[in-house]
Amino acid sequence: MKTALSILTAATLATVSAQGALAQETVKIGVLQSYSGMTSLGGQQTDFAIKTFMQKYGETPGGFKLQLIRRDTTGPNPEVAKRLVGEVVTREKVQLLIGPDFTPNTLAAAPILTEAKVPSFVTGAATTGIVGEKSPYSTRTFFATPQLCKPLAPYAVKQGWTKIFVVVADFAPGHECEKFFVEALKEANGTLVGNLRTPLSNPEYSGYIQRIRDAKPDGVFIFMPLGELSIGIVRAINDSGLKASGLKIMGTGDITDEGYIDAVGEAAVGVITSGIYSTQHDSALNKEFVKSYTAVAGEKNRIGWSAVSAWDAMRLTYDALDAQKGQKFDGEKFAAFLRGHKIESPRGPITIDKSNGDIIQNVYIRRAERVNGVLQNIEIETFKDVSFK
Amino acid sequence: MASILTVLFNGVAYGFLLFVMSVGLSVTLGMMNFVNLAQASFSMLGGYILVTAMQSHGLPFLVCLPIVFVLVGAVSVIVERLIFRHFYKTDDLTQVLLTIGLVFMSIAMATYFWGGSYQRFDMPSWIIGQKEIFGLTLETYRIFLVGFGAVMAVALIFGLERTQLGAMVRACVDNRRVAGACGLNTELIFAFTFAIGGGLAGLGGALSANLLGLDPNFPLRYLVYILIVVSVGGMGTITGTLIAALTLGIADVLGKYYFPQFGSFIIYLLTVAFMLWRPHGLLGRGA
Amino acid sequence: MSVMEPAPAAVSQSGHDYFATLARWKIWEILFWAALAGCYFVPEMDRMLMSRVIIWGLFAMSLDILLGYRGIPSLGHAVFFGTGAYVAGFCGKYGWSEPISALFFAMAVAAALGWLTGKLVQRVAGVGLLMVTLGLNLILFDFVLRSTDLTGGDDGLQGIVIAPVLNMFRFDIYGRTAFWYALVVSFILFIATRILVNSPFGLALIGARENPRRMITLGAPVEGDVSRAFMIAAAIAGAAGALLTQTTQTVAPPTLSFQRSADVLVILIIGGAGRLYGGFIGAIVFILLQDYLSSISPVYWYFWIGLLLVVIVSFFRKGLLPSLDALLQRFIKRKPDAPS
Amino acid sequence: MSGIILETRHMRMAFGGLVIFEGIDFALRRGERHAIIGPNGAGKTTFVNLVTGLLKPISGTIWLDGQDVTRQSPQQRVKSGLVRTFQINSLFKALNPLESVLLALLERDGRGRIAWQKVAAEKQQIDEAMALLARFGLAGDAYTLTDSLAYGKQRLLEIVLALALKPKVLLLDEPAAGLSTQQGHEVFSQLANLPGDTAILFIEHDMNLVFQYADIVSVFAAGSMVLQDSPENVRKSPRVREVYLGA
Repeated sequence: MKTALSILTAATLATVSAQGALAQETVKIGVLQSYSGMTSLGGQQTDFAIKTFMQKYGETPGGFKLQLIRRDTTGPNPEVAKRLVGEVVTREKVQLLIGPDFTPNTLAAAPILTEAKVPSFVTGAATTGIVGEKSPYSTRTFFATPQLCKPLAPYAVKQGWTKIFVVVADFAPGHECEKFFVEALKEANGTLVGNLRTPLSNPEYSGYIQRIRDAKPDGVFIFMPLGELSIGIVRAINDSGLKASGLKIMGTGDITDEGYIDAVGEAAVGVITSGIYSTQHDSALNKEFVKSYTAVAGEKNRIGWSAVSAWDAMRLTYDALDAQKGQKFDGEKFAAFLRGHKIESPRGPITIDKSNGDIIQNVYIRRAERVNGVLQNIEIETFKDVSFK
Repeated sequence: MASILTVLFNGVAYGFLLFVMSVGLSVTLGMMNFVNLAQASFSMLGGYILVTAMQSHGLPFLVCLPIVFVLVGAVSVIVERLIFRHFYKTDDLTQVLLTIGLVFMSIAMATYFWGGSYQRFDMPSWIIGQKEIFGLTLETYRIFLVGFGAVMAVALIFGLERTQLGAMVRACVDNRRVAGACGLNTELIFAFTFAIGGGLAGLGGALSANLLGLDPNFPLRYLVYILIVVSVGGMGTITGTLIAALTLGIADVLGKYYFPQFGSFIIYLLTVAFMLWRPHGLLGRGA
Repeated sequence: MSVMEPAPAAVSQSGHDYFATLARWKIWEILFWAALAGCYFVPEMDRMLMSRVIIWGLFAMSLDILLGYRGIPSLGHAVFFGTGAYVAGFCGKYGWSEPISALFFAMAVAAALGWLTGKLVQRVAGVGLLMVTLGLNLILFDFVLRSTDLTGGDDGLQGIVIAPVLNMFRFDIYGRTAFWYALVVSFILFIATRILVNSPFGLALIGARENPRRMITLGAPVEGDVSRAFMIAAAIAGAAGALLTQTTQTVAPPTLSFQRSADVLVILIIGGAGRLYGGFIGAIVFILLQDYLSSISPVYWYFWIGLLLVVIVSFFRKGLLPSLDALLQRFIKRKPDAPS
Repeated sequence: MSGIILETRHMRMAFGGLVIFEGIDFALRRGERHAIIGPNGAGKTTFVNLVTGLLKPISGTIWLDGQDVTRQSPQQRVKSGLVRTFQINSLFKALNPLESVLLALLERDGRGRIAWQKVAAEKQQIDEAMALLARFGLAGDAYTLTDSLAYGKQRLLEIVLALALKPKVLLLDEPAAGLSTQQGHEVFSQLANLPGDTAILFIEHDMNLVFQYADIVSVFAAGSMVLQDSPENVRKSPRVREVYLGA
């Protein structure tokens, strides 16, 4: 009798736990970022942001258990990225992807993600036309080049800085940014007094600086998306005395990225940039975000855009998973849910475009200043709901 | 006119920057015939020691430089005693592989100890800004670099290349047994040369890192430049390294000023042409 | 022949046997290729990774012709790999989607570039050669990266379409076609290379590696042979590059970066130069370890790769294959074959 | 006479400021066994290097079989039958004697660029290589690495490599250097068996070998040819004694 009872109990327990297991379906998320080499900061920030988010909002959104699978894309290396995407999709059977970072990697991954119907978050690639167009299941939480490269042109002209010199890194993103900025400058009736494309591997700027000096511009617009290039050129302009003589230094937020603004040092003070996020953004959510992120990552690791993009990717993931509560995970529904979805991000409000999953967000004009001795990007003007086109 | 002279001066300054970065490798390669790519890691270490001494301990810049020289020199002797000395007789490729392995390890170690991001240098105020000299506005740090590099070059050429010590080191490298028999302590001389080479690499790192930005990938990013300067100059000659560094520095800056559309081509093309013209370098001793 | 005394038939016969034995397929060679093919059937095997290993092995083998057999180190071998990769990419982009003919075309272009490079460097040796090849590599990389309109620059070439192999096997995301395509092409090129190194020309390359001055006094066109060796090595490297493009349908500047030239040299040295299999062994060790390390320790895997290099040059001076071979020889105590 | 096969006309050579040859005229006849002797530094090896094309003369011409070869590459001269050995062994260390000799034979027969066939298919050359090795007593060492051969055998291989090319003119730079007296004689008696029209020019320090095997002897000193005569006359010449002892 006793035995029969215990068997019965065991069977009941088994059923209950089986139901529990159903409720606790595991969703595997591939995190494909650069963790090594020159671009490793992105990967680090992504990890910190995900960790912070999960500590704060729990690990079972919508009753799904999350499992993270990390891989190192090593930088813009589509061959590696494509293989890794293939590997995590076919062998690890991930159902969601945060990454891969960089445009070439995103492009290489798209066919696999389309074929396998795996939703992905573009958290580190900015080229236009690479989101919905390439994979219908992708969503961008980063930014699109025009959002960053256009607004500074009208802003500069409004300030009376009409003669602009453009310096970009000599590779595809640089060429794209140059195009958008020059277009916007023309629309705003500014004058392009010269432009330069500088090599990606370049320890010496003085020859270029002299050219800028010769052209006598009011301001210089810079696009240098790598740490050592940003440090190099901003310091070179400062050291040459051009900044002291009144030249306005402008650029995309890369040149005063929180990740290395301390290394740019005093030269960064007064530099005007366009950006999607600053730790100084004035909102309750951001203050909360900065506090909890810093608790996880430490003071030394400052918050960059990769962190915010990963954070928002997690926010969107949690929202979409909550919407599928009690059901089996469905990638297509997941992607569809995000279209037109609107959230409050630490950077301000963002909207995922209905038609193609790209991002619509505020773009801020910021000035680098010392706040309590620490270099910060202070938001001084806001362009609202800027399109990705 | 003034702008041409300024550009020229900047080229010379860049040349001296290349010189201080490469001279460490030039010494070990020239004197010891040892292909030590890890010199680039010693440079990085020099940069990090400078950061730590200046930022964390508040030591003045000029005090830090000798500290960097001594500490990196000491570290390189330790590495020499532990690892390099077992590889003196191996071929170039083995040495390249060994030392590039060490470079990889050093990158990971730097990430571990100092983090992956770029370091902050607060240079003293006397060295930033510009100075008026002969009607030209020149950057103070570049003037410092030219002066420092020139003193270093003179000291090395007359102190290492043309002295008893230089001859002794060469004798040891050319024939260890005979040199030993002549009463030279080869082990000590090798260690000493390594200390100088490493110390110089450290100094080069300290002087360039605050200008170029310092992160764990520093060695890989600038290794190619160091290789180019040393091989164009010719193995085994500090004078050659100096001439090559200045030539390439001036050519690069002038090229970027007059033909900005060519980017890095000029320095690479120049390297290929030089090496085809003189495969052993400008002042190389030949095989 | 008048002054020649006829050699005893037995002596003469032993000479024929010697060369026949050298060229004969060994048991372990057959096992090696069978094992490589067998990887396909191992459940849970990452076939894309395996095809990558095979392609790197082929690439390293092409460098072996130069370094192992002719004794020329090159720091710019990725130039040929990248050329093959981009040519295959352009073919796929502009409508020539049939992979096998495109592969041949890529090989031909790479071979032409190799021949020219050989012409340029045939009088240069040592450090000069290293720096010239490195310089050429940097120039080409810079060119490809900057020419956004032509090559897509950093984003890589877009819109590459590769037709199914033999009109039957589509390149799928599971890497089934990629695996067999890479393996079969590599095996065919391996056989061709194997014939080459066992041929009179192969012997002439080894002779010039050992003593170029003596080869000249034997009347050998040593400088021309440098061009020929470069041409052949470049063709095979180009094939490896084309394979990578076709199996992944992507090509971007990293395929011809200096980093890649350095990696392939490392792979060859790890495996052991001058053994024909050194490249494949090195690729298996290096790529698999790199993959494994970067997945367990994404941030610090550089350290372990560096340590691997240090350990290998410390304890396996001539690379894994020769060291293991020597160990084996000592173990079974039989007369060693003359290495060639 | 049957005619001159190798000739230099006013050949002048200098390294930087150091003049080696002021302008040397030299002739070697078909089938001749010609020795060059002279003290160290007389320019004997430089002479061989010039004639074979490893060095280029500053002025003057070099004629081989009636053709001006001054501008020809070393390889072209080898193809025309001008072959040399080195004073210091210059061999293929990681190859064995069979492979080394086969290399020479394949180059001679123009088969060295064949890349699509196994070496084993070159049956005729393999037979010939084995026969050559057997003739010089190296058959037993055919499969031993050259590097681990005894010095005497390496010296023999040095000569076998040259002979394999079936030269018209053979230049031997101290072929007996480092060999025992008996080994030296063995080498030279083998050389005596070469076809009668093969001209041999050899530099040698061992006067016994010179006087026994040479038809004619040239004496070099300080960059010029001081005497050219039969062995007997050279032996008696006071000039030669002066050259070796005096100055």
